[in-house]
Amino acid sequence: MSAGTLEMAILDGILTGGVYALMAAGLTLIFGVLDMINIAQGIFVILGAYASYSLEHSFGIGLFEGLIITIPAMFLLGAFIEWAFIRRLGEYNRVSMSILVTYAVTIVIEGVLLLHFGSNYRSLTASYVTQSFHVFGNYLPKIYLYGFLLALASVLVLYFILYKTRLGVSVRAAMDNRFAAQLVGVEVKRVSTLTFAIGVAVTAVGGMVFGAVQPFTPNSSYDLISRLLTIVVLGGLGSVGGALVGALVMVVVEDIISVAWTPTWATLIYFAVLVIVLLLKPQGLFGQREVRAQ
Amino acid sequence: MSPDISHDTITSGSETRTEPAQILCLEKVYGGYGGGDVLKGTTFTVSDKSITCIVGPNGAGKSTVATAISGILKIREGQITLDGEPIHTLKPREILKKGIVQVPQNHSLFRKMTVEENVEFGGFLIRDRQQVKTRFEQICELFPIVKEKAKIKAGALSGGQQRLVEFARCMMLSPRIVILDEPTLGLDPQMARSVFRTILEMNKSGVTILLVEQNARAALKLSSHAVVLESGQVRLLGSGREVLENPEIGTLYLGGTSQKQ
Amino acid sequence: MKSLFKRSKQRRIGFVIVPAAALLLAACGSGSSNASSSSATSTTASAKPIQIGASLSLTGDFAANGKSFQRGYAIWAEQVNKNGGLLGHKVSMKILDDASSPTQVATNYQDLITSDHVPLIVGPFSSLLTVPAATVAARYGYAMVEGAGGAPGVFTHGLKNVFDVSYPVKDGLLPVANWIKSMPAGKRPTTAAYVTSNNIFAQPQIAPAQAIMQAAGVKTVYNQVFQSETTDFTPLADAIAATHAQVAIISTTSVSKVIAFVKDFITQHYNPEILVGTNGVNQTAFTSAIGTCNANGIIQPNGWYAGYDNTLSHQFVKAYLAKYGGTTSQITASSAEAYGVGEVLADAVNATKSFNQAKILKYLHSGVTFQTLQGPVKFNSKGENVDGVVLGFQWQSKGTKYVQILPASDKQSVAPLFPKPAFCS
Amino acid sequence: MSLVNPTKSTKRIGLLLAVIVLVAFPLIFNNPTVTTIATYCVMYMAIATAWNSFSGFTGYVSLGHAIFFGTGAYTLSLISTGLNMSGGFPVFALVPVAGIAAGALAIPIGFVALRTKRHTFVVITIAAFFIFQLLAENLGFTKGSEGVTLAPGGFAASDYNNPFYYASAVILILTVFLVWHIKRSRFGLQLFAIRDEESRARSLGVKVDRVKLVSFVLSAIPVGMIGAIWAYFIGQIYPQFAFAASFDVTVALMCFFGGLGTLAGPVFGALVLEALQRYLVLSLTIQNLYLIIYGLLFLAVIVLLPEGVLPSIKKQISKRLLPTGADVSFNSPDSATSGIPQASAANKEPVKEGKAL
Repeated sequence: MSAGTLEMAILDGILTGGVYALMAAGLTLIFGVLDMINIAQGIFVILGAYASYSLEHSFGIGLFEGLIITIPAMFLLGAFIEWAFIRRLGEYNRVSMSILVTYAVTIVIEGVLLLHFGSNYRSLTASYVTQSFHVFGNYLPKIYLYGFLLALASVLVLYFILYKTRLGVSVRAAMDNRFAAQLVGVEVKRVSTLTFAIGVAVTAVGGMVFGAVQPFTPNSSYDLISRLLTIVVLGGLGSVGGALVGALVMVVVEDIISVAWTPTWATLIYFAVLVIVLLLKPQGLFGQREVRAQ
Repeated sequence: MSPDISHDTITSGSETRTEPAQILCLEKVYGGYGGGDVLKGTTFTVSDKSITCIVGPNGAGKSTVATAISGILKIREGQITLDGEPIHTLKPREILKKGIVQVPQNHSLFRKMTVEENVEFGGFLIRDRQQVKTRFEQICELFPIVKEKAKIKAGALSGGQQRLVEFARCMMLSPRIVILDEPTLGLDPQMARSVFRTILEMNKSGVTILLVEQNARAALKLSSHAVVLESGQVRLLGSGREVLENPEIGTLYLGGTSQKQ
Repeated sequence: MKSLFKRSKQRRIGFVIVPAAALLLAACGSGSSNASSSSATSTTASAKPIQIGASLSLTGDFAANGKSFQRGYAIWAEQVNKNGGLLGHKVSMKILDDASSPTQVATNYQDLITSDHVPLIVGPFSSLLTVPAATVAARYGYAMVEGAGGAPGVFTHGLKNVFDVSYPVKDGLLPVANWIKSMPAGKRPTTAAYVTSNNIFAQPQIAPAQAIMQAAGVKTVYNQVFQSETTDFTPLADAIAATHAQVAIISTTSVSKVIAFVKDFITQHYNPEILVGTNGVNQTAFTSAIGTCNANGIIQPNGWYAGYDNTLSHQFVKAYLAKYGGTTSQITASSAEAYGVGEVLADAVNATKSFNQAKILKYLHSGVTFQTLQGPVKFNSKGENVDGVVLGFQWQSKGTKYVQILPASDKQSVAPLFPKPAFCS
Repeated sequence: MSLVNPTKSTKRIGLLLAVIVLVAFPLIFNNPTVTTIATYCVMYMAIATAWNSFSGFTGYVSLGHAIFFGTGAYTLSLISTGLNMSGGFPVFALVPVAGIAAGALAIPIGFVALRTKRHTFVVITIAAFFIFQLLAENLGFTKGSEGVTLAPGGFAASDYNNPFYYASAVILILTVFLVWHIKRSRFGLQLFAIRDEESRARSLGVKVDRVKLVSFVLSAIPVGMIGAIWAYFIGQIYPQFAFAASFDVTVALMCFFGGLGTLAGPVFGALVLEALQRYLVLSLTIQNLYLIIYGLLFLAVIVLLPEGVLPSIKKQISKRLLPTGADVSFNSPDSATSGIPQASAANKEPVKEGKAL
């Protein structure tokens, strides 16, 4: 192993981590505002990938242009699912129920995708998918860089919404204290729907980049969602910045172990790191310390 | 309104006016969480500019009344009116716009935000930023602690300080009615006295107070009116003093007969 | 108002009763089919049709290959019927879905044997499911001819009823290794990188090939096993690229992983002289993902391809295109493997003139050679196909033609592209 | 099993009937397919009951109980092959050993995982699950991805399934008995207190951490034992099947379907869903349709019967039979006996969680 390989591994990790961060950002927002675990985030990403695929293959719409259609479409789907199912969850047993509801949503979407697309691998193609930039003696794959920049832009947009708009103020209030937000006049129900919809909408972007980087089938969502969940917990539930850091830690740790030692144990080491971090800091890297009620 | 609540000529406490208007009425209200009704035909009224205290045992539905009035809990049957207009069909924020503000029992501050941000949040419904600023200045005068701790995260304040910030926040909208749910819960006696003092001041500034208080003896002394709630039904209505001196109520809820302490 | 309310409640309860009823149906349905037993040994021409049972992964992880198998079996049944059936019986396939689960595959074969009383069964897809399936079959004395259970693990359990018509998995890379060994010393590559997923199909292929190549002086510069959970293959691919190995061998069970490696090789401008993927290289998913032109020169070992010059194979290809349409390149080796399973089973039935499992088992173990579309098949005592031929295929003509190149001695093989041309983009 | 306000004697008769049906089933329906499905049903009934006794009672959703299933499976497989056991009944003697192994492993896992709060707990159990699956795939003594093959049971083909059925049935009965005891004990009360409001339970002197850990370990043991029987039944184990990612969600769905936190719910849910799923897979010709049907079924149940099937039916029936409004369901707040002031009876304030607290 040469030093250059390790540097490349870290750089790869950062670029890939950005994409995971974007998918996880939606998940962590949904968690923060709706106090639920959205198992369906993985299948939304895959759905986003299939949406880009369909536009590309049926209408010849490019990957980036297609986002103009897929983002609003995923937004509406998210709003519908929140309205139809999530809203009915009570406070009682909320965590368990949210896992079950979103799992049910997952298998329905998976079934529909399987019926329509079958179980063969698909991938998104474009000329730049197999091209790279030559910088400092290293080759940097274009799609990773584009994906990273897109993810970064999307996270910035999320930040802008969160910190510069009235909706963002409501979202942050609802994340901080749902009940209090209601007391000062925040329409928590509406904010919940919008947050869920936004959280799902970003999967259109995440799915597009995911699909361009690796092939997918309707079954691909399960590995993805377990990764995303560990990322948001590592970063601290509800923290968008935490999701960014969590994603980077995940990918970079695995990449370094893969290259410097062996890929056999890389995944295991990441999970071990996660467990150790949570042991030392149960609220995650950027989570708020839990304050015991009364 | 209903005939059984006509004996509000009794005056006591800080207010000594006669025949004040009934601004808030609950009529045969039924409702609760999930499993079943907590409120089972609750009926009473609140007089304008009064301090009305709701007492009763645990589980009687005192806090439920508070969340029902502020619209967070949707009632199943009956009606709640403000100045004769039904409000139980409205969304929480519309009720808020009508001037009914609640300070709930559990800590309701945004812990990750500063005191200043918290209080400003009280004016979330005011779209005019300038107006929020002006109102904030006024609140700072009423509640010096807001100015003192403006840049401190609300989560870092003591329990009593948090209460005062919550009061300050609820005053941002210049409310007509403030519902206080157990404002002295978990506070030491000195802090509790300070909270009661603030409540009296708020009341003097023209705000109607609906007070749910476990510390019933102290609260009743402060109150002009009292409602005794039991299993979601009104057991007794009267002035604060009447209830305080009622021998049966005293034995049951106030921990002994109503001797002067 | 009240009655409306009540009615809606009734509907809710009715909704609940449905699954309970389904359970009862399941119990009764399976129970009642006991009555219909088929006496299968009759040889009269007007005999009643028979069912041949199989469990395939039509959903779940192995679904893509499971469906290819389903097609192969279907075409075989059609061909058999065209030629008058098996011992005069028309045949039909009874295929159950095992959702890629070993629990389900066992249940399915049990159901086929004990409830449907199928006289014959054929194997499932994947080595992972073959052992549970064969264990159940063995309990009832059934032979299990199969085409996708070639991992070494399948043959080490002393099962006497498994017969794999495909070549043993561990032999997969031998033609490539032998080809490299046969090159003149000056031309022969000197360094090789191996990467494999931790899987009973992928991993066993590496060591035998590596041994041959090392003996021929090809140094191992990279050799790693990765987990199927791995999310990001770029650092591995980059590490291989950094070794500048002249031979790169990627052993996986899923096309997605070989795509990930090759894509990264392209972006890294890493052009090994020989690039081998053990699985998926022939699929359209592969060529469309990396670009047709980039596939040029990439090699995959396999037992069969649609251009294979064999009378039985031609028949199969013709029947496949007639039934499913499309082009020859869309016919997967999995479909052919399934078809081959049918051919062997039919030969055994015809030779013994019976559906008696004991006789069939004895015949399969007798060391006779069967002719299939994949070439000759002969079973050793473990059920491995000792005559199984591994062929090597390569994308040529800028990725538009998939041709046989190995073994070089075979008259059908064309000259390999060596060294592999550089990637196009 | 009378559903409505059962008296003690009807309850006993119901229980007796259930046990008789359980014991007699494979003798009456002796078709191997039916007994195979029945065996899996009994296995999942035991697993669901055990899982529910922790996750349903405490509200901590574990998605890592597959670890204990896999541990049980590997314990039996490795010991029986290590000792060159040739099948037959002696292998079943290893089932309790597998239970102990699973329970022992649950101690450190629970100790670590239960330090976190509910949402994090879910994820940490997923992480733990992957760690153990990866260990099974890569450690030498587990034989890695090659898997472990056991000696066949060697029972007669005609009733091959029966030993496995009855072994699972014994575990099921023991588990139900254990959970029934837990449910009506002080220990069970503490678990429910933790589910409803952990901080309040703590302030009332419940040793929350210890109680949760004990419950976690107890729930792991039957799962490990069933895992062992499963391994022997199926004859060969691979890491990805012994440690199956979908295991816990499947079990959670069963528990929820029947009624989370109840005793009969998980048994009922496992029975219906396991049978239904096997039936759907066997009978549906359009592939993947069963996924959609399964998913929609759940969404419908969640929307229409949010407490699960059994509690909802119970409520409906009791409402119809007792139209006076007296509430017999166990979840509803205390019913009022009006007139008499009662300071102690009604101490159940509705739980509303200020989530930021």
